[in-house]
Amino acid sequence: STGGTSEPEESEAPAETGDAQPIEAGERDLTLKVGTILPQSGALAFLGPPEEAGVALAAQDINDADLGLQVEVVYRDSGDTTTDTATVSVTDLLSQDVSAIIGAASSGVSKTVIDQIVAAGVVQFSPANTSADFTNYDDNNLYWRTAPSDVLQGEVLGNLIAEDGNATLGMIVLNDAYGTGLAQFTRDAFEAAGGEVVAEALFNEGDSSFDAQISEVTAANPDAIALITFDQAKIITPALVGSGYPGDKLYFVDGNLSDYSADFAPGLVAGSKGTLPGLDVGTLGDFTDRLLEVDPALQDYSYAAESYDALVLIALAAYAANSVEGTDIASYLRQVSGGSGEGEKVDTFAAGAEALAEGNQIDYDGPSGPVTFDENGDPTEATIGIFQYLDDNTYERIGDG
Amino acid sequence: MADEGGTDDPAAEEEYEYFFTGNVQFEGEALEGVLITVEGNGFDADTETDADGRWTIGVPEKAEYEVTLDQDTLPEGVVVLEGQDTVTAEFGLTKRKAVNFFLGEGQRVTVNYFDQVVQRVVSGLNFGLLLALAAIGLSLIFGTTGLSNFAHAELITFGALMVLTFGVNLAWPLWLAIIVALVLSAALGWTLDAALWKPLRRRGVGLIQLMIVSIGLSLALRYTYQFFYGGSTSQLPGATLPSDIRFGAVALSWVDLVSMGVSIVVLLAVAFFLLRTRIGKATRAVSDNAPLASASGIDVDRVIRIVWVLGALLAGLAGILWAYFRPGVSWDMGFQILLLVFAAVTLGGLGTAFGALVGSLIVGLFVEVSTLWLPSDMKYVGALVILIVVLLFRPQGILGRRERIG
Amino acid sequence: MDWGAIFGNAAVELISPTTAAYALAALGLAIHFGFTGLLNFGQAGFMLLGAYGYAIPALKLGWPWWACLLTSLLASVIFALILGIPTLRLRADYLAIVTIAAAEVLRLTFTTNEFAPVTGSANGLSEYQRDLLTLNPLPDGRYGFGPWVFSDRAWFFLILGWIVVILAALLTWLLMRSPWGRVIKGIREDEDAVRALGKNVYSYKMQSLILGGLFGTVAGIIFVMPRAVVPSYFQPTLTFFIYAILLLGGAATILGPILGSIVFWVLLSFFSGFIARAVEAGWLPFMTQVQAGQLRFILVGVAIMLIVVFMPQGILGNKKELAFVK
Amino acid sequence: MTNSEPTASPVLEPTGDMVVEVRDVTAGYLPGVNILNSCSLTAREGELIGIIGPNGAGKSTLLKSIFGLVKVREGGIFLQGEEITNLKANKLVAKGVGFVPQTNNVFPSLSIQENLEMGVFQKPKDLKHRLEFVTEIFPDLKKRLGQRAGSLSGGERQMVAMSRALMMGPHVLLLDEPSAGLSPVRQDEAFLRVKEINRAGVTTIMVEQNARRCLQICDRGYVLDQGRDAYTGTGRDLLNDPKVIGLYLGTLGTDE
Amino acid sequence: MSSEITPKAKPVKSTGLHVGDPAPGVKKVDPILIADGVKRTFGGLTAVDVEHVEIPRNAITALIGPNGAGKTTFFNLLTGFDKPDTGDWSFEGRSLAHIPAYRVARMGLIRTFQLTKSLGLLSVMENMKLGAKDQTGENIFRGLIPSLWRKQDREIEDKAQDLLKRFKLDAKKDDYAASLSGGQRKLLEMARALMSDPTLVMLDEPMAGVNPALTQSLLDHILDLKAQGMTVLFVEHDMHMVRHIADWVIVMAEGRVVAEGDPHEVMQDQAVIDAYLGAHHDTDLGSTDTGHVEAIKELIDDEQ
Ligand SMILES: Nc1ncnc2c1ncn2[C@@H]1O[C@H](COP(=O)(O)OP(=O)(O)OP(=O)(O)O)[C@@H](O)[C@H]1O
Ligand SMILES: Nc1ncnc2c1ncn2[C@@H]1O[C@H](COP(=O)(O)OP(=O)(O)OP(=O)(O)O)[C@@H](O)[C@H]1O
Ligand SMILES: [Mg+2]
Ligand SMILES: [Mg+2]
Repeated sequence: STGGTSEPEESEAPAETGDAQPIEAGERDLTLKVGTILPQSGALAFLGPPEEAGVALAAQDINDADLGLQVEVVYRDSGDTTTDTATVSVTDLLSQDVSAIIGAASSGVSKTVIDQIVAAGVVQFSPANTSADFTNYDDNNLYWRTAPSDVLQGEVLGNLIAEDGNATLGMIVLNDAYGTGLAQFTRDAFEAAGGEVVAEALFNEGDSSFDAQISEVTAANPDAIALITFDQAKIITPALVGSGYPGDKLYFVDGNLSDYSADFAPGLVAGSKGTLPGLDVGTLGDFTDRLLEVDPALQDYSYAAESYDALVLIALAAYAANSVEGTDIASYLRQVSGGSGEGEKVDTFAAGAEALAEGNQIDYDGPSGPVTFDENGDPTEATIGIFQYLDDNTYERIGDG
Repeated sequence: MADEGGTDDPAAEEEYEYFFTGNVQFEGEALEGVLITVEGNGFDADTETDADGRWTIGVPEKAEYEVTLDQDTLPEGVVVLEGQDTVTAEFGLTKRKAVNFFLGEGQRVTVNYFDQVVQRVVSGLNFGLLLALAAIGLSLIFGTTGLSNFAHAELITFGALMVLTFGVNLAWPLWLAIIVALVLSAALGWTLDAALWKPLRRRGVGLIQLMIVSIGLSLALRYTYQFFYGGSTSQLPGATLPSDIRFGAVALSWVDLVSMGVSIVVLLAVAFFLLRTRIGKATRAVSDNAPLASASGIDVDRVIRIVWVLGALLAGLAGILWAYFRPGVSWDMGFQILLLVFAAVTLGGLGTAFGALVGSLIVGLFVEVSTLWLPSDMKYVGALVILIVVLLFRPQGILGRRERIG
Repeated sequence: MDWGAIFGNAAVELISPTTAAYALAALGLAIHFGFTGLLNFGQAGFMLLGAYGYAIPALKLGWPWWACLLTSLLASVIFALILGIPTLRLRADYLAIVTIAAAEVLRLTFTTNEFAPVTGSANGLSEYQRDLLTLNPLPDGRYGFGPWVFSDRAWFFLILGWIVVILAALLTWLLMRSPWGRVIKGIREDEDAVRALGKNVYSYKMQSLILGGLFGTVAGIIFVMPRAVVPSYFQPTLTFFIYAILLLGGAATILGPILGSIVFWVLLSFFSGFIARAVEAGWLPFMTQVQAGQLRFILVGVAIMLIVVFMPQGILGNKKELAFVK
Repeated sequence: MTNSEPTASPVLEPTGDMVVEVRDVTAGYLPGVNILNSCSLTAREGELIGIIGPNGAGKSTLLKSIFGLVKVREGGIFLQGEEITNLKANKLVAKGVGFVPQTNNVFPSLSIQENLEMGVFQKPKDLKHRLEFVTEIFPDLKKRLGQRAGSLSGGERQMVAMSRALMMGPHVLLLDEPSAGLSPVRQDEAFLRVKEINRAGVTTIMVEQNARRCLQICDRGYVLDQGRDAYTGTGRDLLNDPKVIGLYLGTLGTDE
Repeated sequence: MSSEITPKAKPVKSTGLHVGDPAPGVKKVDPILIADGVKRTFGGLTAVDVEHVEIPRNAITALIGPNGAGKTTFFNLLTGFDKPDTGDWSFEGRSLAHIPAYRVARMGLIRTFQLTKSLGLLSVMENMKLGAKDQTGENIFRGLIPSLWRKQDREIEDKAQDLLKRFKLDAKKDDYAASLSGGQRKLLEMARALMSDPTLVMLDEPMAGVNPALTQSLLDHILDLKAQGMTVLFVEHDMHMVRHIADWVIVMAEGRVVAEGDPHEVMQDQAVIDAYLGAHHDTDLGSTDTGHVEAIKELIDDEQ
C-alpha cells in the first residue's frame, strides 16, 4: 500500500442528493464472482494473509446471510513488482469472468494491472492503495479503494506528536508512495503546530540494514522519531533503541503498528505511540476474533478491515444494481457507501441487503470506519485510532484522532 | 512519560466537538499556569496550562481561530519574541489541532560532524567485516570451482533461520541453537554439493550454465523459506536487548563487539587455511586446473566438497551474526545483501581471499559513510560507484593479478 | 479442475506483450552473451532506460511518441558508452558484477525521492501511452477468438511488440551470418586472438553492447506500454529471469530467446493456474492460498534448474558445443 | 636399414613383467566419433616407450585414456595385471602413475614452489628431497621458486610441468611432448634425464614430435596413425625405416 | 592421411642483408622493423632489454635464445600486446609506440601465439576466414546486406581451403577448433595468420608440436611466401629448421640481443653453443647399450 495521497474532497457535506440511482425492490438471485490479487509471495507477502482473511470473512458473512446473493472468491497472487506475477494472475481471473478484483496491496502493482482490468469492464478495488495517481486515473470509473487517506492519518500523527510536547521530530521513511505520502502530511501537520522536522532519512524497499538512516536521524537529536515503514520497523526499532535513543519517544503508523511482544525485549518500546485507521476494536465486537477463525495463523490485521469492506461494498453494489456486471456494480458503489448523501446507515451486509431489498438507499459503514466514496472512488472519511505500547510491547487504544 | 494523548478534558468534551490543544515549554521545560486564549468566529475561550505545560480548548466549529499566549502569565525571565505570541490556526480534516509554543533558544545538542564520521566509520567497518565473512565463502567457492554462486545468499539466510527455528520456535538454549545451526549449515553445503553440483560437474556443464542453476536454486530456496517462515521479520533471542557500551561518540552493543571479534578471528583462520595448509593450496590448484590437480593426485571432488562445507559454514555464521547486527531474521535477508557481497568479492579481485576482505571493508565503509553526502535512500550507490571506478583503474580488482598474454 | 482455463491462460501468455518484451530483451542478451561473450548482467538497466526514456518526455514534456522513442534509444546508447568505456576491458566475470552494479545505480537513482518530480521516485509514472494510442488503427472493443480475447488497446500493443521482435530477430539473423557476426563470435572465444588478426575488438564489443542494449531498451518500452512504470520492475531479478530465458532457448541462437520467453511465460502461467486451483480444490490440504503463491516460485526455481541440468545447451542450442564448454 | 616393409610385430620382444597394457582400446570425445580404434600398446617393467605419429593421430588421446581422463568405450587398460580402465586420475597417482599433459600443464596462479608441492600432494613428507632432486634437473627453476607459473615463458612452464610429475617419484611415467618449447640444450637434458630416470626403473611412455631424438633414446617405439598402432619396433629400427622416415620423420636435419 | 615427402632442393637463402660486421644491433640494408632501447621489466626481473635491432625485409629471420630469454615478451611488445617501460620501435618507417595491437596487425604485422589461441566454438573454416583482412562485411551496416560481401567471402573461403589443405587440416574444416589436437592448433594458428597476406609475419615457435614430416612441407610453403615478398620473423628451438630456412639469426639471452648473423656462423659461436645449443646438440643421444648410461650422466654433469 502506498500513497502520494489524494487531497480528499473537503466534503463532509454529502454530494447533492438526487444523483443516486433508484433501487429496485425485491428478491435477488445473484452469484457474484470476485477475484483477489493480494500479495502471497514477494516482499509484501506479509500483508497478504490479513487481507485475504478479511475478504474470506466477508464472503462467509455474505453467504451466511443467504439473502439471494452468493459470492465466490478466487484468490490469486499479486507478487511484487519485481516478479510481474500480477498480470498473469489478472489474465487468469479475467478468464474466469470475475465481476470485480480486489487488490492490489501495492500501488505499483495496481498500476501494472489497472489498464488490463479496466479494459475488461471489471471493477478494481484496492484495500490498501493510497497513491494520488489513481484519483484522476482514466479508469472508466472502475477503480475504487477503501484505503484511508494519508492526509488523515498524517494529520492525526503530526498533531499527536506535537500534542505530546515534542518540538523536534525525526523521521525514518520508506521511499515509496505510502511512506513519502504519509511522511509529507505528518510533516505538514507537525510543522503547522509549531514543531520542526529536523531529519528525514529515507530507505528503499529491500534495504537490509538501517544504520545509516538511524545515525542520520539520531545525529540531529530530535525529541521524537516517527517510523513510517512497513515490517522494517521490526529491524529499525531495536537498532534505534539499541543505539541509545529512548524507546518511549517513537511513533508508529498503520504499516508497522503491531504486536511486538514476541520480538522485542520487554519494555523496549513501552510508552511509544502509533496511529491506525479503523474503528475501535471495542465497537467492532469480535471482528478480529472472527478473522482468527478464518486464518488462525494471523499475526496482525493490517488492511483486514479495508479488505472486508471492499468485498461487502462490492456485494452491496451488485445487490443494489441487481447485476453482477462490473460496470453496473461500479455505478452503484458510491451510493451504497453513502457517497450520494442519502440512505439508511447499515454496518453489516445482511442489514444492507435487507434494506436494499425493500428498495431503500443505504449508507454502509464497516469495520474500517465510515466509508464514503467521492466521485473519484476515493474514501473521504476515516476513523484513525491512537494507540500506545505497554510494557510487554503490545499496544492498546488510547483514543481517536 | 506516558501522556494521555488524545483523551480530552471531560468538561470540554461534552460541550464541543472540535479541540485546540498544545504545549507551552521554555528551553524544553514545561510551563504551568500560562494563560492561552482562543478567539475567532465570534467565539472566545481561555484556559491555563497544566503541570505538564499542556492545554486544551474546545471550539464549536471547524474554522480559523487565533490562539494567543498571554505573556504576562509567563514566569520571570521568559519572554516571547515579538509577534510569536499569537498563532493563526485552522483545522484540517480532523477534529483536533495542536498549537505549541516552544519558547527560548531551544538549543538542540546535535552530534557534530566529526563524531558522525567516526560513528559511520565504525559501523562501516563492522558491516564490512560481516560482509567479509559472507564474501569469503563466496570467494572460496568461486576460487575453487569458478562458480558465481547466486544461491550464497540463501546459505546466509539459512544460518539465521536455523537459529530462529531452534532458539525461538523450539526454545533451545541459544548456544546450542547456534551450534546446531552451524552444523546444519555445513550439512547444507555438503548436501548441495553432493546432490547438485557434483553430478553437474560430472556431466561437464559449463560455468555460466551452473551460474544459472544457482540462480534457480536461489529462487527455489528463497521462496521455500518464505513458504515455511512467512514474509515477516522475526528477532533472535537477545537481539533486541539495548546496551550501551560507549567509546566516545561511538555506541556499540555487545552484539557488535562479538561480531567484529568473531569475524576477525574467522577471517584469519581462513587465510591461514588457504595459504598454509595443504588442502588450502589444493583448493587453489583445483580452481586453476582441475584435471591437472587430479593428475597430481588431488581428489578434486573431495577438495570441492570441503570448500562447499566450509563456504556454507561461513555463510551460515555470517547469517547468524547478520541477524544480530541488523537485527532481524527474514526469508530474504541474505538476498538483500547479495549484491554487496558480490561487489566486495569483485572489488577485491575474484577468487582471492584477501581481496574479499579488502573489498568487503571498502564496500562496508562506503555504504555507511557515503550517506553523509548522499541521500540515504541512495546509500548503496556510493559502494557500487566505487566498485566501477576501482575496476576502471584496476580491471583485475584490488588484489587480483593480470594474466600474461602469449 | 478447470483445465480449460489453465491452458487458456497459458495460451494467452504465448503471445502476450510481456512475452514479446522478455523475448526481445533476451535477444539483446543473446547478442551480448551468446554471441559476443559479454556477461552483461545489467540488461534491466537498459530496459529501465527504455521505459523512463519514453515515459519522462511523454509526460513531462508532452513529446510525441517518436521523439520519446528516440530519447530512450539515445539514452540507451549513452548508457552503453558510459558503461562500455570502463568495463569492456574487464574479464567476463568482472563485467557481470559491474554491469549489475551499474544497473542498480540507475535503478536507485530513479527510485530515490530526490528526483521525484521527474522520475516519480518509487511510485513511478503512468499514462504516457496516449500519443502512441492515437496511432491505434483497431476499432474499439474487445475481440479475438478462443482464449485470445483482448481489448483493441491490448491487441495494438501486442501486435506492435511482436512486429518489433520479428524485426529484431531478422536483423540479428542477418548480422550473425555476416562477417561481422564472425568477428563477434571470435571475440567470444578469445579476444586476444581476434585482436592479433587486426580487428578492433573494443569497437566490436561496443557495437555489440549498444545493439543488444538497444534491444533491451525497446523491450523496456514494450514491457511498460500496457502498464505503468515503477523502478522496482528493473531489479537484478529481471535480468536473472532473462538469462534463464536465454539459456532455456539456447544462448547463441536467434529463435532461442523467443522460444525461451514463450516457454517461460507459458510455464509460469501454467504453474500459477494449476497450483492455485489445486489448493482451491483441496488437493494440497497442507497448504494455504498464500503458500500457493510461494510454491509457484519454488517451482519456477526448480524448473530453471532442471532445464539447465537436462538441457544445458538450451532447447535450440547446439549439443555439440557442450563437449567444449568451459 | 633394408626394411622396406615396416614390421607390424616388434623385432625384439622384451622380457620382464607387463606394467602397462592397453588392449584394443576404443575411445573418443564426441558421441559417435572414435579417436582411438582398437589401439593396443604394452610397456614392460623398466621399458622406455616412445610414441610418434602425425598431428591428430590420437597420441595424446591414448595417454589421456590410460590416465582416465578420456572415457574408454571398448577394450581395457591394465596396470601390472590389474584393470584400471576409466579409473579416476587421483587413484592412479596413488598407484604410482605420473602424467605430464601436453597443454594446460601447470597451475598458473600458484607459484612454482606450490606447483611442485602439488606434485607430492599424496606424499607431503617427500617434499624436501624430491624438490632437491627436481631443481637439480632444472636449475632455472631454483632461482624463481616464488614466481607464479602463469607468468612463465613457454619453456619455463614446460620445465615446471615435467618437474611436477617427477616430484611424485612415479613408478610409471606418461609424458606428452615433454620437450616442446624447450631450448635445444634443455631438450637434450630432458631426454637424458628421462633416460636416466627410466634406467632407474621407472617405466616410461613418452609421446614426442621431436621424433628423432625420442627414437634415439627409447627402447621401443610405436607409430600411431588414425587412432591405430600402425608400426612398432625398436627405436633404432623405426629411426632407420625409410617408410617411417617418409611418412613421419621427414628428412630435415639428416641431409645437412 | 600422410603423404610422401619429396625432398626439395635446398632453399635459396637471401644474403647480403646487413651492413658491416654481423654484431648485435648491426644495420640492415633494408630493415622492415627497427627496435630501439626497448625495455620491459616485471618487478625486479628485466625480461627484455634490446638496445637496437633491425629485421631485414623479405628475408626469414630466426629469433633464438634460451628459455626465458624474453623472446615472447619481445614479440608482445612489438605487436602492441604489452607495453614497454621505455623504447621506440617502428615498422616500415612508422613508429609503433602506443599503437594498439589491432592496428599493428592491420598495418601488416601479424603474429601468432606460442600458447595457441584457437577460437574454440568456431569451426576451423571460420577461424581461417576471420584471419582475412579488409572484409567489407565486417562493418556492422554493410554486414546486413549480404550482396555486398558475398563475393569477397567466397574468395576468402577458397583461399582458406587452399591453406587448410597445405596444413593438413582440410578434413577438419567443419569441426570446432576446440576439437583439434595440440599440434593441429599450432597449424591452425599459423595458417590463420597467413590468411591476411601479412607483410611481416611473426611466428612464435610455430613448429613446436608439429609432426616433422609436415613441418618440412610447410617450410616449403613459407619459402614460397618469401619468394612472393613476405618477411618472416620466427622464434624456434628446432635448429634443423632454423638452419634450413633462416637467412638471418638473432640470438637473445636474458633480454638482450647477444649475437646476430648467418645461421651457420652463429651456430658455431661458442657462446651460443654454451648458453643455448648444448655441447652434444648434434650427437645421437641414445644407444641401447646400457653401459652408455654412465657416459650420459657425465654428459649432464658437465653441463652444470
Ligand atoms: N607477466 C610476467 N610477470 C613476471 N614475469 C614475466 C612475465 N612475463 C614474462 N615474465 C618472465 O620474463 C622472462 C621472459 O619470458 P618470455 O616468455 O619472453 O621468454 P621466451 O624467450 O619466450 O622463452 P621460451 O623460449 O621459453 O618461450 C621469463 O623469465 C618470464 O618468466
Ligand atoms: N576435446 C576434443 N574433442 C573432440 N575431438 C578432439 C578433442 N581433442 C582432440 N580431438 C580430436 O582427436 C584427434 C586426436 O587428437 P590428439 O590430441 O590425441 O592428437 P595427437 O596425436 O596428440 O596430435 P598432436 O601431435 O597434434 O598433439 C584429433 O583429430 C582431434 O581433432
Ligand atoms: Mg598431442
Ligand atoms: Mg616464448
